[in-house]
Amino acid sequence: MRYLPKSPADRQQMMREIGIQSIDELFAPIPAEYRLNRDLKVPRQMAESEVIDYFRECAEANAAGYGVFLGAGAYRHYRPVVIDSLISRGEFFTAYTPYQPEISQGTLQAIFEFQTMVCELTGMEVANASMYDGSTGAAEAIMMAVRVNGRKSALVARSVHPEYREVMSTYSQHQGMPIAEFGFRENGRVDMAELEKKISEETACVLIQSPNFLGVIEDVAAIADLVHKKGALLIVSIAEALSLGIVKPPAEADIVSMESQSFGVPLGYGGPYAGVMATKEKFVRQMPGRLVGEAKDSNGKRGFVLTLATREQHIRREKATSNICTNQALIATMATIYMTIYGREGLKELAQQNLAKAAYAAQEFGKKAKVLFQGAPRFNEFVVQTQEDPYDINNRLLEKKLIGGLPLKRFYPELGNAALWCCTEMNSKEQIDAAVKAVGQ
Amino acid sequence: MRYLPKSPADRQQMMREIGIQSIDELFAPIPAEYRLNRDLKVPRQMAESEVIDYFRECAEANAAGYGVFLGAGAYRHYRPVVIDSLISRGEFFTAYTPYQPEISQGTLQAIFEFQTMVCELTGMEVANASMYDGSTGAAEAIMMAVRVNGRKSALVARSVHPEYREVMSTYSQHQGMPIAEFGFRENGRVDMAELEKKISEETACVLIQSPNFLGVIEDVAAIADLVHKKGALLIVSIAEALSLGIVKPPAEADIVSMESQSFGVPLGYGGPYAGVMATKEKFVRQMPGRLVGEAKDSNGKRGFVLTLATREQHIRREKATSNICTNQALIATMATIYMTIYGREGLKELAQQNLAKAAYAAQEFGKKAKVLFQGAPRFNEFVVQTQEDPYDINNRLLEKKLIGGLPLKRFYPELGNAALWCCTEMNSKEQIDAAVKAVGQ
Amino acid sequence: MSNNDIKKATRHVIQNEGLIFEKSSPGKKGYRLPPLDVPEVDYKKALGQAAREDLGNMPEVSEMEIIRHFTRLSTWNYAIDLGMYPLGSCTMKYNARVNEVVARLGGLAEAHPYQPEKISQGALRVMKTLADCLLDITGMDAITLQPAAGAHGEMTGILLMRAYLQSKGNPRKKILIPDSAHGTNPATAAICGYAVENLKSNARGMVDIEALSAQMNEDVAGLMLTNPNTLGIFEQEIHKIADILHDKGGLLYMDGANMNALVGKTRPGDFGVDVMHLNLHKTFSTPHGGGGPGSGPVACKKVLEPFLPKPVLVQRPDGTLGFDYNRPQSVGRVRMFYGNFGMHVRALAYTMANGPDGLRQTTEDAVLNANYIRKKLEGDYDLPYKSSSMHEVVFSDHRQNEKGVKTGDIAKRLIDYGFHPYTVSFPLVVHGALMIEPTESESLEELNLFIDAMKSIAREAQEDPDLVKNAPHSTRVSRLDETAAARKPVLRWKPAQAKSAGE
Amino acid sequence: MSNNDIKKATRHVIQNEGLIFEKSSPGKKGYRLPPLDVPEVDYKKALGQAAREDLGNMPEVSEMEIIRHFTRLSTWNYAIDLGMYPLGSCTMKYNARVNEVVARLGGLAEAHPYQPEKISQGALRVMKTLADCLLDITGMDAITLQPAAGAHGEMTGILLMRAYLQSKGNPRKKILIPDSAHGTNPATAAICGYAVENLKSNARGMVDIEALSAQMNEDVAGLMLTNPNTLGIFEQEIHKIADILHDKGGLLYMDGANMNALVGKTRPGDFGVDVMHLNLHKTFSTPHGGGGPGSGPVACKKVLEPFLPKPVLVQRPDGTLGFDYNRPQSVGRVRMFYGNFGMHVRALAYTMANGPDGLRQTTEDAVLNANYIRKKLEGDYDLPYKSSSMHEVVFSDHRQNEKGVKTGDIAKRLIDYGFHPYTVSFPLVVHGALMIEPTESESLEELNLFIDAMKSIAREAQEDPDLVKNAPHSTRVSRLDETAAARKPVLRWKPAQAKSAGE
Ligand SMILES: Cc1ncc(COP(=O)(O)O)c(C=O)c1O
Ligand SMILES: Cc1ncc(COP(=O)(O)O)c(C=O)c1O
Repeated sequence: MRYLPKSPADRQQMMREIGIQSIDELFAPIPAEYRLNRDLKVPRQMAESEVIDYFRECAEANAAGYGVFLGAGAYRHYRPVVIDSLISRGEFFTAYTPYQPEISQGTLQAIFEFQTMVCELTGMEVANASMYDGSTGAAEAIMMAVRVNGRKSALVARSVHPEYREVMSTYSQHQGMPIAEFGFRENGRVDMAELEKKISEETACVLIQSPNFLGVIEDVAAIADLVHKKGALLIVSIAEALSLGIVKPPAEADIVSMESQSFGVPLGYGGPYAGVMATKEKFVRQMPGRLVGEAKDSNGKRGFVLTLATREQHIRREKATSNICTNQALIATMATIYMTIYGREGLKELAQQNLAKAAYAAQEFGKKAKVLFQGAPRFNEFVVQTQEDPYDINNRLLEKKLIGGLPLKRFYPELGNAALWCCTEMNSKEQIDAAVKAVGQ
Repeated sequence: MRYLPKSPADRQQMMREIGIQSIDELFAPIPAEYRLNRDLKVPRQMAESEVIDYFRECAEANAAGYGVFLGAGAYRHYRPVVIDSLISRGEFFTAYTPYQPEISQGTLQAIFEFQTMVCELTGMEVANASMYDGSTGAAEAIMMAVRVNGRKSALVARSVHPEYREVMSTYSQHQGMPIAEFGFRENGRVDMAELEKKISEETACVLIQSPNFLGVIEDVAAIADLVHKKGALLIVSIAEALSLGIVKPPAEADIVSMESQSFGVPLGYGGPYAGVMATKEKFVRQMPGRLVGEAKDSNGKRGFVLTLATREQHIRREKATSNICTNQALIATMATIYMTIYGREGLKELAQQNLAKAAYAAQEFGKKAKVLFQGAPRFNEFVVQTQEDPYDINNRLLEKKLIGGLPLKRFYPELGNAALWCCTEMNSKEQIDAAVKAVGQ
Repeated sequence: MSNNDIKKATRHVIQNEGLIFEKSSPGKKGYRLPPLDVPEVDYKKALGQAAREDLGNMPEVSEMEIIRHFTRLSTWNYAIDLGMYPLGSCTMKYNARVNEVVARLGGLAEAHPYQPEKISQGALRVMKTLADCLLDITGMDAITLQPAAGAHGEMTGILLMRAYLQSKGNPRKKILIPDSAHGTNPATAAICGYAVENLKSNARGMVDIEALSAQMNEDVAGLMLTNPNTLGIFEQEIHKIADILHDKGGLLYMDGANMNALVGKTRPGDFGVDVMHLNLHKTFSTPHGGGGPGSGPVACKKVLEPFLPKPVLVQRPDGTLGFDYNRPQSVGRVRMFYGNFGMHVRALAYTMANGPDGLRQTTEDAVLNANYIRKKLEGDYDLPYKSSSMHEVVFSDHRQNEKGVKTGDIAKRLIDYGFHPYTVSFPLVVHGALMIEPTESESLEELNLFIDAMKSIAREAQEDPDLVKNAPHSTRVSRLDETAAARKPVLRWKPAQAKSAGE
Repeated sequence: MSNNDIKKATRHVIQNEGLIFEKSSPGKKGYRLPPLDVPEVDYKKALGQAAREDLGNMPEVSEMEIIRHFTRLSTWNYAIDLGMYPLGSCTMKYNARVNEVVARLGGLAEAHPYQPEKISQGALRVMKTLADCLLDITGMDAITLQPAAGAHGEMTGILLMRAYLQSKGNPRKKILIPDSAHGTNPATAAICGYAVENLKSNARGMVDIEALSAQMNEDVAGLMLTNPNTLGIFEQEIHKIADILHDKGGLLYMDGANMNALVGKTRPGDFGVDVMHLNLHKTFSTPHGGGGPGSGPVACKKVLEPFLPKPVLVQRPDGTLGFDYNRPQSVGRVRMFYGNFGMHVRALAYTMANGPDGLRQTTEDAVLNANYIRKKLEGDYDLPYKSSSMHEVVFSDHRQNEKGVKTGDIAKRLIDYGFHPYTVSFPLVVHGALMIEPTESESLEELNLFIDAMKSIAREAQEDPDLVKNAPHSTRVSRLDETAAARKPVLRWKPAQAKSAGE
């Protein structure tokens, strides 16, 4: 096997020094009746070229070269090539968790920069080194809020990504954290009245998403007022991180849980992505996940280390803030490089382009169909309601090499023939016009 | 411009410190009448994504996904992916010529390994760090032979790659080195009788290629006897380096000039490739190009340095062995990695596969057309003579996504409707059968 | 380092680099956008209240500086590509380059999770093929690829157990966990609403069968067992263990972190395991990336299948692949979309490059390497448990303690010898543990260098303990004060710090 | 290094590595071939006499070892990606990553040079577009992309001159070359059958017009001039120079190695140059790769066009692109196929990423950087020529000589400060030259670190000359004995050496 650095002679010599005749002696501890005496049923050993041919075929059996109008928690943005050339350095992608800081400063400093950038973008004071993704991060945020204020129940907006909501209930179900939902209004923003009705002294936290799943930007400040009046914490979930280029950061929130896929992470059929959690300094010891902090070495030189580990499972065991161990470090590094490339001006300029594309598209769709949730600001997503079933429209679009918006029937039957469309810098005017045309047919 | 690490403020500060008001003051030495006062006529500044789109279009306007039966000095072999991942490390591809050995040991040791492997494969005693390619290397080999034995004229076999021969005459024309040619026989091997007739006391060297341009492996030993009897040097040029996996090395030659493209270097529409020159120890000081040698540091530790520089232009100026300065170091590194991956057993096994593919193809073509130059051993190329004009056959093949053999009319009109076909491990039996079928139509 | 015993490493000049924020200045750009092909929109008008003022301290730097910044940072890291990474329990093996290449193929890397299934068959085939391979490797009946890492898989697995027991009428209260278990095990049990009951191991470092029988009852949902356990010891009475649990209606969960000792040689499904997770980022060579991403598929027996997270990958009557969302008994989703697909691609590429013979040889070499190290070092370091080792060996710093040298010191000194340390002070059952897992990826040359280094450190611990206690001596930063860092945590850069730049 | 003046670098532990041959052992494999789909052939039967016995000492290692071997080697190199590379005359600028990406696109990277032109239009369009850009940048009329590097371009250019003069009846005998010229210039003239006559420069470091008029005559084919010359000085009387040559029927060849000082600001074609080469691996950012590959296109005026190497890229009546082989007056081929196409792709990508504004700004920044360094260091190092500098500045070690410190020592000491040295003792007209070319790719921060380092070395040269003379002190190997290496050259590994392994 070409990955194995041993010659038959090497193995012989090692067995001799160990004092065994055959390798099977080392597997003697496995009771004979459980030893596998046949080949595994996996494909035969392949040449590198065969492996590549196999995956090429798979890649070709997938869509490629389509114009994509899908967002809904996974966004198609241009990925500058330096990201992959940098994270492809073995020193980054073949390193382990930086438990030994003296030979892990590269990863540690990159994550420290990641934490800093996340704070700058979200308006929070501290951020962790990453969570699995936005959905599990949201669930962990609720668990954190419960730890912070000792209350048990949570309120989640129905305008939060439906799959995030599924994950939250999976996590909370057996921890005695009932989750209730509250709805949205005509303009797509949360129904404050319903929220006010449902929130109580038992409510540990309220979780909203902005821009929400319907593409609408919430009035975070107003919601925060209401929530804080009731002594609950406000958690803001962000699925489209790029919105922060032009959308005011949810500084009034107590916890921000964000999916950073938009920052240079490939769509990759849904993963790996990277969630991140940011909050106020005062809550840091209730935070889940790894944290990188500044430290000094014995000569007073600046360095970075994993810190506040006493929150974590390897120290606290069943009392840990979370069971998370391996996180998404390399993805966080990708995001760090992406944020560095675009930076202070570029993220804004890029977000403006997204806004302009979506605004143009919404306006054009408006001529042929009904664009729902007018009257509240949007970023790069919007809901289009049509006469025709959106699945039929999408099948028509596929012939034009276009992938249409996400039909919402599965998640919001009450919206009828509605679909969630997304336009980013990757959607040309040409594509948009072609899509509008097909919808209108 | 995104590559430039300066802010407007940086530039202002620097100008202030230099003591100028405007940058144009620095260009004052250029007489006003020659200053360019307009924009250059080059494409406008493009985003990275636009640059990629442009070249994607170009790439798509080229053949892609064709079955290729072309060889003739550029060979299609599988390139293990580790080659690009290793040479893509900035420490290799963004380093300069290793003139400062203390911070260039990586490049130097890799080249030292390259020189060693080339010696092992070619049966020579020393090899240099690379030449531009096989064709210029062959020309330099003739110049070297002239320096070695003081004679002036050269004899080159007509079975040497025609473009190599063109390059040799371009190089030699003004150095008073007349080059004469000698032909080949029925079986494709050089015409010994003609060689014997033409070789004289003025002949500095005889240059042959093996396997030659017609795919035939020469009887190097016999030719060497003849050449050496006349006191001339024998230069063997090798265009298909992989042949050395199973073909006896031309140890009887005095100089071996080889194109190493087959060793993991992309076809790249003809370049960059890497030539290499190998010879006997006693001729080393007449060798052109850079040489890496072993050295000891002040603590007696092993290291490597560029050596015997007194042969080179930067020291010897007009008396140098060659004017070459920049060579093909990174390509030589690619070849080194390739030779390391396949190594002692793999190069042999791979060469055997090439032999088998070509043998099968030649046999199948033999049923439909005439395979020329029987009776002498071949590696992975052979000449097929057809009734029909090979250009017409190739046009038919293109529709089947196959690129047929190289029509030889341009180079060897006397062979009529002949084409040079090449089969490597990349040509499937399926492709071969399809090609044979088309030829037969 | 003048130390002549150090054969593997030397000191060399290396670049310093400040924080990226310390290189930023207004007007530098690392990007350029294509011209906008639709009408401009004034975002402040469009967003009104919601419009953002500016992006604060986000950096402004050029592409050249970005390349240098991250390249320089990378040179401060150790990595598998540089040398042996003997972290016990982490299975730091070679990450094949072809895996990275195929994971980046456009059709896979650019696929949107919501694109129609009919144009996602390639991605689905990858997942199906991997799932089938993992099922035969584990000997299980059903699997989900949704969990993002090992701990996430643990949670999924325990939720399956809970849902199953619930369906039988009682989810029960407790999970038994051996004292040698990884911290994620108890933490997971807690998240799933279970109390953790500690199960102590016997003198041979294995589950104490008597203790188990005594502690097992109708309140216990099951046992979370790592096999081989974190001492690198195979639980020989594994089937007895399973029987004890099953007799009382409990289930056996196996933490598959150590599958690198078993693949192709034995199958958990055959020795009584009901549900388990795999760490694709360990056994199946997907890169650790400085801490992640990982992937933690969960495989289970037929009885648990109805409870798998949704959606479940299925083959439709027409032969096409797709997702089944209609799973009434499902525990629900544990992650949006379908898991860390990019890792599934890599794990399958690894499996195909190995084949049945390669996988078996891999396991044999991993166990051979660990036993070679054990044999060579048992004279120099205390071996608390004598039971035979599988893929890893755990020593203790008992002997070195005489001179006050601790496992953490020996670990730091290994850095000077050109190695990444082993896993320090885990498992907790061994006081001052040195947990060493070489994996199959180490050559005899590298193993011998490691053994020489460990032997020479053992000597140093006797002759010059302070040299070891103050290690490392060869790194650009010396030992960092983690306690001080935790006392007043500085978790982000602030402009004020800017002075500390440039160093 | 305790030296506190050293801000940019620190020492860090780094891996040792032997020669690959020292890691080889029989039976290790780094490859695997797919099954053969045609009948096996016994090669010994097939080749008979010509069959090879074995492959001697070619290595046998696994993929894991190959990754480690070359990764470890790479960590011993300095590179642009790590820091400033102020090699005068070499224009070590940023190598953009996008260039590497587009050069590897299948349709371009896998194109066979003999594939039919109708399925090569994409590659031909790249060459045509680049050619058009270079023609406007140089102000010339015709161009060939065939030469593989600068020296190869020089040969091509001089052959064009010779063929032209020949066509006028007399190729002439001599080429004039300034004493400041690069070694490739005289070496090239010799290959083209010309005698070299030295032309001395005047006190201002420029061509001595009187000397030129005196030496120019009907025996002289022309002058090879580098402009700006290797002192970084623009030849202000360039047009007088051209006139003197042209009056006597000679031609002006320009070595374009220093075009980074001119692009977008002035054009050789406008100031009297007849033929010139460009170094795409300098001005146009194609990577140096540790010594190559490069690319040296040659541009010329209309009168020289008929003599260009064949084939020549042409646009056919139907608008398609193709090669014209029917060039009766051509000097012939200088290389097989069409040149280093992969470098053409990169150079065009660089040009497109810059555009007219970017290219101009690039030139301005390159010149600004050089002048900034000159200003900051002229107090510490002797500046032999006071004429204003363009893209590079040349100091001498005159002052440091007092203490016996030479330019080569200062260069080695720069290594301890985290920099690659400047170009040492070239050009020859300056005794003990320090030739410094920062290029546009250096930030103000990096330039200031370089200036600090140079100032502090100047101090060290006075206060502690031996510290400088014995530098570098921070590298894994100290100064290597090049003289001894040249005396008994060891140019390849031999099994005997194997003992020296492992270090
Ligand atoms: C035995 C064991 N169990 C569980 C885990 C947790 O796996 P992950 O880090 O992928 O969540 C680990 C990883 O360190 C482990 O070693
Ligand atoms: C002024 C000058 N001319 C010519 C050359 C030779 O160019 P190349 O090395 O590409 O052959 C160089 C490169 O070092 C140079 O600096």
